[in-house]
Amino acid sequence: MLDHILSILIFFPALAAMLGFVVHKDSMRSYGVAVATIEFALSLWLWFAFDSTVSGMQFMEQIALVPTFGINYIVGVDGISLFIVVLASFFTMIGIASLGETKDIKNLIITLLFLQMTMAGVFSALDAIVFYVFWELSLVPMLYIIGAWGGPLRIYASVKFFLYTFAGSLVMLVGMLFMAYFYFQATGQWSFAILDWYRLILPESFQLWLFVAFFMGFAIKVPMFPFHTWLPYAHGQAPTIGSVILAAILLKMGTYAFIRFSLPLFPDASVYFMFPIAILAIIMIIYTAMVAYAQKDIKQVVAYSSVSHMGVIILGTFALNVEGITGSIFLMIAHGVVSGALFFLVGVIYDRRHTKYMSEFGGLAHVMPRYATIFGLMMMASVGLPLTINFVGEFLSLLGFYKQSHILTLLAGTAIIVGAIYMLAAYKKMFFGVVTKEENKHLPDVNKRELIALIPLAIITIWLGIYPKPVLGTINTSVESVVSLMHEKAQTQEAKSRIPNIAKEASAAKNSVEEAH
Amino acid sequence: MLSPVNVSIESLNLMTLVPMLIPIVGALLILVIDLFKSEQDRSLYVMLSLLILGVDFISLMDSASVFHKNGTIMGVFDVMLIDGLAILSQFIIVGASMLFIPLALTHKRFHEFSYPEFFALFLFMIAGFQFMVATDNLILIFVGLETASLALYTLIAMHNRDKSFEAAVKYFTMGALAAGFFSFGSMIFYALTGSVEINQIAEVLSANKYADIGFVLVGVVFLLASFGFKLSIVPFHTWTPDVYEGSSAALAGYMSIVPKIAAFIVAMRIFEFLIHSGVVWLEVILYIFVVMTMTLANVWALVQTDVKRMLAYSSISHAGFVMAAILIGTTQSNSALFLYWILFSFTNLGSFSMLWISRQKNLPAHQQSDHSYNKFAGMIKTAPVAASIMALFMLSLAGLPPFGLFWGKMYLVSSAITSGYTVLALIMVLNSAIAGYYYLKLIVYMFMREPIMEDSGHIYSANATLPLKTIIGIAAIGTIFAFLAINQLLEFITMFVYNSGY
Amino acid sequence: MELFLYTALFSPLVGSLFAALFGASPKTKIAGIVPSILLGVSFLSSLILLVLVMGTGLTLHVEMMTWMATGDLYIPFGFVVDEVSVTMMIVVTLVSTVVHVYAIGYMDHDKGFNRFFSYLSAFVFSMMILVMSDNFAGLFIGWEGVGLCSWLLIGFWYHKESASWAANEAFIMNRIADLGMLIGIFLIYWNTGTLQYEEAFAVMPSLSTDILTWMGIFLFIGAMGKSAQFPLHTWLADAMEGPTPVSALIHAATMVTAGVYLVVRANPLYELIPSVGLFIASLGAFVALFAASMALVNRDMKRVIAYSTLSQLGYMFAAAGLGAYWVALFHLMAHAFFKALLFLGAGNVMHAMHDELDPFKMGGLSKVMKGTFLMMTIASVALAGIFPLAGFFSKDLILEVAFVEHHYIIYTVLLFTAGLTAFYSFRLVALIFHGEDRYKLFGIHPHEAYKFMLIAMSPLLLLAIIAGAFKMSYFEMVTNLLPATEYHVHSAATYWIMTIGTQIFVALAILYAYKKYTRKDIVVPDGTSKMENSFAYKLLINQYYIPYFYQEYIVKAYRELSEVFWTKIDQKVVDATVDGIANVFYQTGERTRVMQSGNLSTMLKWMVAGTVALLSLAVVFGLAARYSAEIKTFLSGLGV
Amino acid sequence: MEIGLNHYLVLSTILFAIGLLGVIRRKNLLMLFFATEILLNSVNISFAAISHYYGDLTGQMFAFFVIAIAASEVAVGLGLLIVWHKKHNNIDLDSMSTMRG
Repeated sequence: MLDHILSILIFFPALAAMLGFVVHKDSMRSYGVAVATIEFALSLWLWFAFDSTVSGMQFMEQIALVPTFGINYIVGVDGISLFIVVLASFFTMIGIASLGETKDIKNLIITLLFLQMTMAGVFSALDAIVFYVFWELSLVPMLYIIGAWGGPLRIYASVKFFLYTFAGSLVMLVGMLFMAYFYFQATGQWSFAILDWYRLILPESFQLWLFVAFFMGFAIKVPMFPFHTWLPYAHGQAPTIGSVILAAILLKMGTYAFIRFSLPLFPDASVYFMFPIAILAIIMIIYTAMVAYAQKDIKQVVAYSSVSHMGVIILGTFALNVEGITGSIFLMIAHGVVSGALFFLVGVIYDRRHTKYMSEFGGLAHVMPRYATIFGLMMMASVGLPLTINFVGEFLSLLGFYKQSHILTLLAGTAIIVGAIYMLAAYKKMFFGVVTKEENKHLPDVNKRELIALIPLAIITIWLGIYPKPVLGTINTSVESVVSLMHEKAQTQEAKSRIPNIAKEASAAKNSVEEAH
Repeated sequence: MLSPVNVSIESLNLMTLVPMLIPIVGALLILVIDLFKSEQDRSLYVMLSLLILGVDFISLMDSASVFHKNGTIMGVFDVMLIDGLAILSQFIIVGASMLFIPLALTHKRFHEFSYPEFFALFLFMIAGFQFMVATDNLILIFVGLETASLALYTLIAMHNRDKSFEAAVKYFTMGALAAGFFSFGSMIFYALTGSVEINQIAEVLSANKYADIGFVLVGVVFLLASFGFKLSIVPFHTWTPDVYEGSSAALAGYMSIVPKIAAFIVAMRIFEFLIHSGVVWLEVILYIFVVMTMTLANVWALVQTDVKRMLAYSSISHAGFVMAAILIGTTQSNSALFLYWILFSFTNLGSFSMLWISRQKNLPAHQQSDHSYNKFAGMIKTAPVAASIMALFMLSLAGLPPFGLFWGKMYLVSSAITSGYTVLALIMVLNSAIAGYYYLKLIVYMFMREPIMEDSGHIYSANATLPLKTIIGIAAIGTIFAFLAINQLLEFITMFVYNSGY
Repeated sequence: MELFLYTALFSPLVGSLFAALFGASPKTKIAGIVPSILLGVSFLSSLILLVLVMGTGLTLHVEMMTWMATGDLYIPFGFVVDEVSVTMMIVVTLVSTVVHVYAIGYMDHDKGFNRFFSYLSAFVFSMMILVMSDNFAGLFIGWEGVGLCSWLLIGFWYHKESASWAANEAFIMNRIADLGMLIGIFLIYWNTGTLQYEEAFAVMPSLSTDILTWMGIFLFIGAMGKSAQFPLHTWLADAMEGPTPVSALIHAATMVTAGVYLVVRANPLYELIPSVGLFIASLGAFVALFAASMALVNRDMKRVIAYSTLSQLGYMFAAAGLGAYWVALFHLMAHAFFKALLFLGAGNVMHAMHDELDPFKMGGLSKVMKGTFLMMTIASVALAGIFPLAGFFSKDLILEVAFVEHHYIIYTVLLFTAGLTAFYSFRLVALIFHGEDRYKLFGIHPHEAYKFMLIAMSPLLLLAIIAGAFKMSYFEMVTNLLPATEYHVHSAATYWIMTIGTQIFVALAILYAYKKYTRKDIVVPDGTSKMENSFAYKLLINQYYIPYFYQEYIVKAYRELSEVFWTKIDQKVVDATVDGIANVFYQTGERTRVMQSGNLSTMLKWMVAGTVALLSLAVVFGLAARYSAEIKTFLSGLGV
Repeated sequence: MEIGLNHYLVLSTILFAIGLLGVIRRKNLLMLFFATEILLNSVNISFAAISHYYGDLTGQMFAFFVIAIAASEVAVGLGLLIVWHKKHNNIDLDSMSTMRG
């Protein structure tokens, strides 16, 4: 069974969703929870069965799909994707478990299970087309969730989200087809298998174009600066669960894809575009942080804040050294946990007051102390306080990029300032001061159902903040292989110099890992 | 004293005619039955024609295997030409027709189906199309084309509503004009080369190095115009939306598939040799046509308020998309054309049938047209399964993986890339991004709006019967599980296309 | 031994968590007592460690577990107990124990009692991490941790707008500095390949000076934030919004001295870059004077003390900058004692006066609160640096250092500041405890604080008096680690002249303060008197208009800019572009759909038009092909 | 003067043009059909001429087919026309524009 665990992880929820149509409305919630829990258990099993000393792909499966055109169903995980897969199933679980009273909850849960399938698929696909299939497919459930359970502007938001991402990824598709064509020219046979592509060394000029093509798809998904405007709408309108999954997992697709595709496939192009992208990332960090500061709506604050954090992730990715990339992957998980939790928290207050305007609140710390505490914790995590999960990621990402550019890192580092500014301001508006509004005087504190979601997240936030090694070590091994691959594939002198030669570093890291044991 | 014409019956090799003769005979049979005992129930005719088409399909398989063994066959004084294209396209034609026929067994009674003539004409039309694709003789192409078209006009008109008459007249008149263009164009080629066989024309032209290219171009222009009409290339497309709207949804769906594939084959035969023999002008013009058709049709589809009209425009844009294959003109692109069209026929027929089963006898007060978007508002609440299936077809049309059309799109775009039309490839994908909007619009109405009137639910299947549901089921399955069949299809198609030298 | 280390480190955490258990529940004494006891334990184990270190001279170094390890980076949770850190540990645990006990009384009537203690102990824990960590990353953990706790504690009375505002200000200003520190850490990592103190310092001498300079500068920027050095000083005064014990512990004794600790800790680095050292010293001297000047006129008791803290920090930096690290550390320690004492005394006064802070509204309190009077007076004397109290030894030493190192400007500035210090501290004492009982006008009936609070303060009192005695033994100990530079003025004559001169100068300042502020006719200033309208006064009372400047030109600007970014750029430009592109297509559709007029003859016209267009193109092309040769010649004729 | 192939071609082209003009200009359905007839038959002329010029019968065959098809077209067309006339008792093109957009 372990040989097919990935396929099971991918298709079990889909199957369950199909059967879900038959389940009666009232027992749907329990059904959903049960399924999601099994899924999560499976993913945990995957984690435990995963050999963290091996850098390559594990649990590989291969089924011919369109062999004449080189399309095969190939899945597998390495340290880079493993944790996001686990995180996805985890969020699906707590997401369903903590669902509030919503209209036609049955459809919602079925949709969530389908979404879970696509997420598992994206992060374990090792064939470009299969990856693309899941990548696109993930849009549909999200579209439905936003559009059917969203706020007043939901239709505009959902359609915008769909079309924007769709357009971007179609350009990416062209890039993929081109890539396959190059492979065809080089080897005489078609293949969309990523691992095959890794072996391909392209002339720089091609790399640049292909990089741009892929970039369009990824950047819109992340979303990077000029392409980010769909996100606030999507988050602003989506129901709580929607925003949670969107922020926690779906956004990570973009950054993950950068590491899975852009870096190893186009090392020279990555180096070539490193600074432009870094500058974009910095704009994301500062600009969106300031925009977040100007928001009136707490959910928008969190939405923009996640754009800002994605900036740091991008920066870490394009540090092109082990520290940076490892950091950015870790930050993906961290940001998933924290922003997910923050959206949950926003949902909590929204359920009670049906407004998200901060001016409506104030003095909540007095009325809902537990809520205030958890919110404070998550806020501090998002601000990147040491010993919280976010800090590890941000520290490593910035540390990594510092190798490439001092001044840019200094600019990017302002993340810790601007981040603090909007978060503290928002927290102050909502929780401090005296309770002014009458309806706020007797708000109930967080209830059990909500704690189901929040407590585990809080625990993870602290635990991985203090002891990130189990995750970090696993990521590290895979990242090292990626970086060394990039180094040996790089052709231009600059690329060679920019991308560290792991050979020595690897040994050093090994030692350090040993010491760590 | 006339010397006896001595032509061995073998050399005629009449086998090539069989696939066309079957439907003709069938049509006559139906008429004869009616002659003896009229007022039969339509189900009889439906099943008969289904049988006939089945037989036709089998005979096609036979000729396919023959072709597989010993390549292209000429017959009947080299008028018939049974090559891969012919066989593949006939498969599509007959297959699509078989999917179409059961749609006549609707719940509501539409009186066109109570006439046996309807089915007779239908079969004649099929024969016409088969002739059209199975020859490279302009005369026969012309005859086939007209037979089919005339039958089609009548079929449209038989729907017997004001709009359908209007549609028929429009289609007819423009068709007549197109026929004029075709004949004029072929006249010019005849004048230039003294032959009406495409391959001979090609030989002669290349023999004299396209000396008077100007006249060739004039000829090309007229042929382009007439086929532009058939393929609804902008600006010859104007009939399409009206005719689709006027005719019954089922027939509209049929029209969006079968006549076009026939026209595509002919276009391939005529234009590709020209392009390959370096008529840059044609290449440029086709490029412009492809881009214009894709984009403008999409743009117009954006603003439609009636689903059927929207689908009409969308099928225009799809046609433009596939035109690219002819422009590119490599084996891969031509196989892509067939792959695309097979998948398209499933999806599109499916979506039109969805409209067909939701067809009421007469227009409710609150609707301005048969299939306005509003009609589908909140469908997920009232008829979830139907809504899901409809959404499935829409997604497939939008080219969302892993549903059918995605693979066609992907392969076609890939062919564009492999032969260096990168910009074209980009335009193509961006167009499918635009197209996403109007397909999404329907999904939005179905899934995210509140129902307009509560009683609804049954209206979406007002016209449904078991056969119709079966057809839709087949279409849906074909759309979902396409990815399992792609490989075999691709191998099959590529082999046929390649062996017939395209 | 490690046992003591871990007890010292973690018992505050335990205390904090214990108090947190009662976080939501109503006030219980236990939530205050247990943490205090645990802190006592922590203090004792620190004491034991001190004895160990002093006795054996060996240092304790443990590594608890890995924190981060990736690539070459390897950061453990490592803790070191050496001469420097043990000093800090003693200071921290002692003062915080005292403050805890004191706070049990002080926070008696507060609803957030339990919460308060959990925060306070958490602070102590972070502070312990800060001082005990054996690497920069660990230091940074503590660094941010104390930042967080100070945010929590300044904003403890969150219902007060001013409090939560001050809290955020403090946090954000510290963040600005922390960025500098972070960059410093990056620099160290990429140049030395490690963040462990020893290894990093071991490599440093081999590095180029300008890299080292950058390291020094960035690290010091971090220090500036925590120690509220100019220009990041404004938060400290505002931080007085927090409860007084907090001010005593965090904003006088411990956290604000973290910056000094950092500089001392990084002495091997600063040894290599004297230029930066000099800069630090000069800035320190400047801040000393600058802060003292603001303390002169301020009418908020706690703010006055805060400014004096600031000014004393200036002294410490001056010393550290001049390479007299052990002196800085010594002053840090002494200052912690008497300043905490001062603050706690002020706390008593506040209690007595029902949170009245304006000394002009007090006067004559010495009658009702003798204990507090005594303690505050002694603390002030110590602060003023009168022989033989703690302040004398530490502060005089700094003056000597400046003199011996031939930085006469710094010396003069510091000397002058010493005078000011004496003046403002006794201005305070005089106004509070002597003169008329002005408080009567406001119908307040002051009372002495609880006995146990005074008892709790007594250890500080004692140390404030005798701390100076430990000077030599301390020197012996700490110089195992720090550069052992004895500062002796060469000729005994000059030495005595200097010392005595200083003493006299200070004494005069005190007398003047007394004379000026014990007069009978002191009234609550109402902004009418000539002095209050003088430019200098306005300048000082408004803190040189620096907060005003920040508010107007940075905070406001930032807010407005974000507003613009959102409403103008994000919505009107970026998003509008996206929607615009979509709309272009849609509008094209709307415009051109008329082409589909539905009229048959129009359709026919379109068809024909298309054909004609194609025809004309064809003809053009055909002609071009036909006459291509001629066209070529023609064009060549044109010289194309 | 001697009448060559080109004269025929020119003639047929002119006729074709006339037919085309008719198609564009005429608003009356019947007239429209006439115009299309002219179109088709104009082609016949040249087919006949060309086939004579080349001396093979293909062209004339084509012409015959064209005639046949033209005839059948008229049949269908008139059928439609009559139905339309029954319903609306006019055969004006402008009357048939219920579908648009």
